[in-house]
Amino acid sequence: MRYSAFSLLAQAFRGHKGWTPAWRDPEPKAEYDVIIIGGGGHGLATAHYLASRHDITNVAVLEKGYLGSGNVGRNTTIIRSNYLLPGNTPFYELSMKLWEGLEQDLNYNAMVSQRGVINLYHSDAQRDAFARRGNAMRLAGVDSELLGQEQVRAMLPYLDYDNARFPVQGGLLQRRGGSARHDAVAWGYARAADSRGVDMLQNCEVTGITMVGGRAVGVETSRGPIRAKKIAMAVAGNSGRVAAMAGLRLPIETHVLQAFVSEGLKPLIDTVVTFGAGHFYISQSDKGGLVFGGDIDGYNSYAQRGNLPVIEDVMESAMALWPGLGRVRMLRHWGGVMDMSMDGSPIIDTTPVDGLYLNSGWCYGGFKATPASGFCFAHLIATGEPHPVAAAYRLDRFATGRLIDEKGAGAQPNLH
Amino acid sequence: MAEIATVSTAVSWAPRGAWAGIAQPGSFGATGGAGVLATLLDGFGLATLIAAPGAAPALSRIVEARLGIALPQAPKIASGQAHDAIWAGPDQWLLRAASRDGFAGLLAELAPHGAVSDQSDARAAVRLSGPRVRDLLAKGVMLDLHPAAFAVGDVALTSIAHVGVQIWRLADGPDGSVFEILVPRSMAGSFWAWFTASAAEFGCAVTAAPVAGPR
Amino acid sequence: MSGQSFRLVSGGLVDRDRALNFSFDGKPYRGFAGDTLASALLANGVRLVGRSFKYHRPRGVLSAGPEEPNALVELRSGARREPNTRATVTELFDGLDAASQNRWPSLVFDLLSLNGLVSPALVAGFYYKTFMWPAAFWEKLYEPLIRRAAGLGRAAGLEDPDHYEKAFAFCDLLVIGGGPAGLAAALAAGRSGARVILCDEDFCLGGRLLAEKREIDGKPAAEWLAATLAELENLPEVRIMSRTTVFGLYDHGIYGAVERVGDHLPEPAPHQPRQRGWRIHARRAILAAGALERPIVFPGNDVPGVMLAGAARTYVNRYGVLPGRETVLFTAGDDGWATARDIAAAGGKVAAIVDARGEADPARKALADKLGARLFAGGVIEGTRGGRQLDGVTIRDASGATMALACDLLAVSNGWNPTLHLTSHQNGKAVWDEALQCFVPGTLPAGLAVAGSAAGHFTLGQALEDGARLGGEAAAEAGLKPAAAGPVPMTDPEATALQPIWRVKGAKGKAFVDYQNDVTDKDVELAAREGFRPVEHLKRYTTLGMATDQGKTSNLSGLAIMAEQTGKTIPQTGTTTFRPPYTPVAIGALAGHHRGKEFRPVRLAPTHDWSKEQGAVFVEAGQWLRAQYYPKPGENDWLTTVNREVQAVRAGVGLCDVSTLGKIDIQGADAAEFLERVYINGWKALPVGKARYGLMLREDGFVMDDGTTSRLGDSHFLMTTTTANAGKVMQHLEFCHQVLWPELDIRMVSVSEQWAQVAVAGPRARETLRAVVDPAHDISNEAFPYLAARAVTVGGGIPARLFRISFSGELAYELAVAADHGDAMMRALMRAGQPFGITPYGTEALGVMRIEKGHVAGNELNGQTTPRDLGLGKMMSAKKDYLGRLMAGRQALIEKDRPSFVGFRPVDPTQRLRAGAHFIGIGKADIMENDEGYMTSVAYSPHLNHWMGLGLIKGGAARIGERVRAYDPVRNGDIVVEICSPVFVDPEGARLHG
Amino acid sequence: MRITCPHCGARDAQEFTYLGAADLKRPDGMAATEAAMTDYVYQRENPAGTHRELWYHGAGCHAWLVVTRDTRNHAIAAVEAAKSRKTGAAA
Repeated sequence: MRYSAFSLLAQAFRGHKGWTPAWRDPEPKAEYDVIIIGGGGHGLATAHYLASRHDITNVAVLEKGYLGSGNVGRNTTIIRSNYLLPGNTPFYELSMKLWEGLEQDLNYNAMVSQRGVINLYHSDAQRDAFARRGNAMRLAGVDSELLGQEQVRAMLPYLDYDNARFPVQGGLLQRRGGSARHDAVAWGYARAADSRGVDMLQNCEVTGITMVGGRAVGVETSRGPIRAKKIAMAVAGNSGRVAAMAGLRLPIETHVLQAFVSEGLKPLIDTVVTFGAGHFYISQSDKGGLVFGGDIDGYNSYAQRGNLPVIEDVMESAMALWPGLGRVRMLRHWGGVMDMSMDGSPIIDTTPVDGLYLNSGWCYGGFKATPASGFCFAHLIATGEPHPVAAAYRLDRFATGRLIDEKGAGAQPNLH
Repeated sequence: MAEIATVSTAVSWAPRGAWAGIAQPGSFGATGGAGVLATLLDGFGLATLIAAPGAAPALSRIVEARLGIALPQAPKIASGQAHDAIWAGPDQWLLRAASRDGFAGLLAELAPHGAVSDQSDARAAVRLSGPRVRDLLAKGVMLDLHPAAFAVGDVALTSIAHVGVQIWRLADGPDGSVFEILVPRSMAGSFWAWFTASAAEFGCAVTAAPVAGPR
Repeated sequence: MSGQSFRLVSGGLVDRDRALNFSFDGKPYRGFAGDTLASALLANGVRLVGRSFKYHRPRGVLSAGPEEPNALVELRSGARREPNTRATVTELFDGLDAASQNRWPSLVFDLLSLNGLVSPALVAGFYYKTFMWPAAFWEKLYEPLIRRAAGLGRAAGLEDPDHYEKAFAFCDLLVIGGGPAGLAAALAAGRSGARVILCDEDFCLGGRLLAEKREIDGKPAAEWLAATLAELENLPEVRIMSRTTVFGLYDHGIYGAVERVGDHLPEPAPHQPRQRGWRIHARRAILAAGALERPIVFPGNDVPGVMLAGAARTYVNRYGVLPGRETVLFTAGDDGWATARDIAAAGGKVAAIVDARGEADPARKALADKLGARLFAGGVIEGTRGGRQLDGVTIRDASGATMALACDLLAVSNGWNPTLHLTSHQNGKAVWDEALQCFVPGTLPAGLAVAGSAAGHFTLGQALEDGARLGGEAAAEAGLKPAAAGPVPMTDPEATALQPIWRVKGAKGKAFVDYQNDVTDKDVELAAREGFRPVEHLKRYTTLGMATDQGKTSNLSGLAIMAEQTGKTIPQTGTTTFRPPYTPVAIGALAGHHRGKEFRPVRLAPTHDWSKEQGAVFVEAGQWLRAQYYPKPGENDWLTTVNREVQAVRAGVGLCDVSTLGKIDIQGADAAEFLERVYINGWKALPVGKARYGLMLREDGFVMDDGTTSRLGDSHFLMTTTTANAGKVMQHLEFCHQVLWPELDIRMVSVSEQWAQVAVAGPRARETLRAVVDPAHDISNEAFPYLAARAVTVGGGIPARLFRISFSGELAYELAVAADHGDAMMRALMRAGQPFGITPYGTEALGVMRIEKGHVAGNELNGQTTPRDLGLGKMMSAKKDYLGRLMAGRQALIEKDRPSFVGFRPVDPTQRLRAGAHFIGIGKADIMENDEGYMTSVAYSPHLNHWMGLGLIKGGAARIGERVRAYDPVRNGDIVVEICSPVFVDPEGARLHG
Repeated sequence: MRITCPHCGARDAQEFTYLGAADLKRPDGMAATEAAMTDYVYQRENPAGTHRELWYHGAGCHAWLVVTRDTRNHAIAAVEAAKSRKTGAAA
């Protein structure tokens, strides 16, 4: 059933009795062409693009909980393509372009809002590093602007410019960056994929990968065994666990990242702002809540919750950046588990196991990547070849030295 | 002119302690009786001693023979006549002398028996007491300083308001617990900013301990 | 001024001798000490206090506690304005100033209530189905409209004038909640000598005892309460913290709490914070947080005047306020009857009691008669009348007949939910108790026990018994002998029978599940219809439970309606998961002292005050503040100053503080071996008394840090690190020692703080030092050659260390003295160098000179470069293993066209270079594929009279002489540069050895 | 979290810095291969469950510690000094 202002009005007169489920609740088939493990943003996007761009529709998305129960519903909803390295920038720019057409593609309003993303800088060296990045973005066809302090002040008058420990000197702005309504992204992809025949199997936990002669041929699940020609993993946070079922070790650690939302407030801040002298980023949702976050807790964890030191660090950064937040109340905080890769960049690749495809290592930047990740993963699954913009995301890059280390932090996941 | 210059040269090598320009005697905060007393310490000698692998007992014997205090094997302070041995990590201590007089000689004597690094100027030190001293410290120290949990003579390496500190408890004074704190010299100003903000509600009197001997 | 027409003439815990003035929406009122804003408003007959989120419906006070979804106000004004403040927990103070929010132009006449007219379209998730066309309209039109309409109160936005603190506490037992269970627990543990912290979010301890007419041991509960509090206050190890909310449970028994130190005052008291964020470390904790009453979902259940029955009782008994003149009670259990009884006892009129349970027993009939109330056993409320205030209700009796009844208060009682929030903060799942018809705590986090109503033990007797037992257990756990436990106090009997009704069906009109977010039962039905059935989908799709009250009054009803829709039970449908914080927490309280300049500690060099005296401009360098340059009068831009400083050094002598460099004392028999392993170059052959430049890698082969390290003795080295990496390098070396090679005899300690160190650079440096270093030390070129490093004395016997090392390329030394002498050292050097025009220089001039010499620094050591990239590949020893050796040799890292280090100069010498520019071939398109590298550092060279740059470019030194474009579109730069040697000044190094 | 440092006692985790898996063995010496080093530097077990991991008591005694912790619920079963572990194993 197509969504539109007209259908909404029509239903309003009928007491909304005519709406049908956004997706079916089918029983698992015995075999699919492609099984996607993980009903989060990336898995659902992969399903949508397999079906819509490659006409592969005999597909099931296996989700151990409910659709969108992982990081797609636990993030701070930021979208941007302000990357430095050539391995990354074109990929995230493809993602941005897909975001820009997402509502029309999916017939679902995920509230993609290009309100701008500003990364603040606080020193000359940081300015130069941002200039390097801004220039790299321009070379990749991405919009970027390097702002001075006065330009930032005009956009963000509330920040602390006069009494700051690390005064704001300026910022790198990507106007096309912004935010999107995270749950709606998952739901939109799920509904679109379902409409093309993809099966959404919720409460279907994969407990084993069936191997025959070194090839992955199916999965054991809490809803019984399912065979598949191709098995694709998109299980951020749990990549290590699922890969281990096929005997693989990955250059990944699982870490917890906390996120926060304030009480609803009348509009205060129109763009996404990141603090350059600490770990802190903030934006305001359409509902009025300030959505903010900071650094990962820093230790391996699957617990989906964090601890006070990082919470306090986030609040300190909030106050340092914007002393007017003192009386704003934090309403909720929660944690998501992240695939922290060894160079801070993702992996979209085949694996040493035939028939098993890997999409992982998104660190805490997976949300913005959702469309391109699904798009490129679908391409890889359908064609067996990496999509050109994702060609750098190979599993062997750690051995060859073709690292994609945006921060230069080295082989320590919790520093990325 | 020449005379004046000579005089100023002589004076100019006078040392400038870690609290100079940061804290000075006086009082601040709530009036009506100081809840916290701060005594600024200066002019002491301080050095890191690190024992070679397996040589901690030997080093301890040498220190004991020389100064009458054994090196504590746990986070404790051992105090002698004019010296303290303060645990500073496994096989590592701070040796504190009440005066810098003869301290260099002492360090030279000890140097063959362990790694010795002079740290006399590396820390700002303050002694804290007063009826509200634990309430004050609770605003920064992530440790249980209750008398039953942190005994007289206990030492801890920890942090206060993002500043790394070393803290120990001395014998009780008239108002109860007494603590001394070492702060990295470069961060003394930030420590003091935390201290003044935190102690103000209790009222605070600041004094400077007399410097013992030449420096 | 309006009178307090709803205030009872007596009773309650307010202090009628202390009248307090306050205002709401600009209108003055009066209340009493001990009131909340809500009780004071109700006392004054103010019913309409807020507007709902989506439909802007008029709303009144629903509750008397932290669960309040409706009565949210903007408290205070100006920079202290606090939006979304719950009037029900706001302690009244004299001069309190509050305003309603989310309405325009006024609370009574709110234009956005027109949303109600189109509400048929504004169902759950409507925005996902529309606003999609045309795409560009979302940001421009739809979203701004939505954003303006959404949100609740207005944040001040201005800098918060109050300050905040953090604090840390430790205890044997943390008791959360100061009601009967909590008090009994604290008493039992406290009597044993346990260290107890008792926190209560209220400003009075007692919990429900304050709101109920109960007896303990045959006497009014207030007497027991007073005696208990008196005893607790006298126990030295018991600390009572009222106005303190324990908001979260974290790992290993750490509880987050916020103490509202000054919120009950117009402004915090002098020297006191507004709030204090506590981290409480508890060996054991008892959650005695009571329970929250549940509303019933029926049409019109949101009109001001519809109130939870327990809250109505609170207003009567605790605040001496009659929340209505004509009351109708709508109850699903025995508990509601207490409200009718207490209202009647206080002189209020109870018009009717609608008890949804079937046939009433004779006792209830008798009580209704006694209260003069009509009893509708088996009846329900199916509608309300009134807009801004309740005028009456429609009752449907057991036979199905309906009748209207006038009233101005509808008290609603549907049982209570245990306040078990903290039990789920560690992923614990609550479990459904079929008998109690509520969720009760499931698996508990380690160290936490639950007492009283929070455990589903709803009677006073159970609360007292739980508390005493668990408090005693906690004391025993702490190794204490239990105090002789007296008998658990006796309580008067209470009836707790309950048959909850989740919603009244078969009636028309909006029936609210989540008041604040305007989620109705129809929205839940729609979610079910569209497949959003898992509880998280329900919440996320409808926004149920996502408002500032976090669904305290709505989650269970929503779940129950979903269960009914899907034909499942409540526990099959899901559990309610609560995330911290229990109630919203001010950001300031968790930041504490760390804001503004105190966000992070500042590190100051021992020479800082001297630099300040010299007029230095300081710059943040990591945690340090370093002198950036020293402007002189008449110098109007920094470049003029820096040029002067550089020229002074190159022509005469200058001095620059370098105390901020990391300094690590390394001793031990294996010190040289250790350095062999952590540096890429060799160390064993370094003679005593000499310094050497060293480069260390991360294990992944990229450069970590560099610096000079000096051999002070056979087994004694002094390593210097960059200012930025000092801490990181120390940690790294400790790792190498303790984790990789513990068998080595290495003893390391940071001596960064001990030494004041200054670079003395320039052709006249030796002459300057000659006047400062004691004459006994020969510092002639022969006796003290380049890279000499030795102990000397200055100022007549003051120990010092002298290093002949140079970052500027000039004849240069670094002189170090103990920090106490740092200030004097600068003055002595200034005097000694006066004849040579000695000039203090800062980090800018330092940077210019290092670029002139082609030395790498932070901009090049960015974690993405290998020694080969930086032209330092020759330093990599082939004879030994060292950290990073293998990984630096990976295929992609030794490819020829990997960008490597060279210098750049503008072909047109008037043009300015910029770091961060990318290199593109002349005539090539500005696309990523043509990107050849980037400029890392630039400076203006007063020596060359033009800008110069360092950078990394494909092909590197092999391309010297070639021209490329330095492309810098973010600063509108695109200039032609020539690739050149990175050494711009004195490439032969003649000056260095002079 | 609280970590009980074998030297200093129980402390807030805030005093410590996390590194990662504790039982990786560096392929020391000139004979080590690039493949073995790649494995050491990059590949991780990353278990959901018991994890032996390195923490540095940077705000305390500067000891590197091996903490045995359950990554599913953060419960800590054991803490030992890395240095004593290695020397102990070598002996």
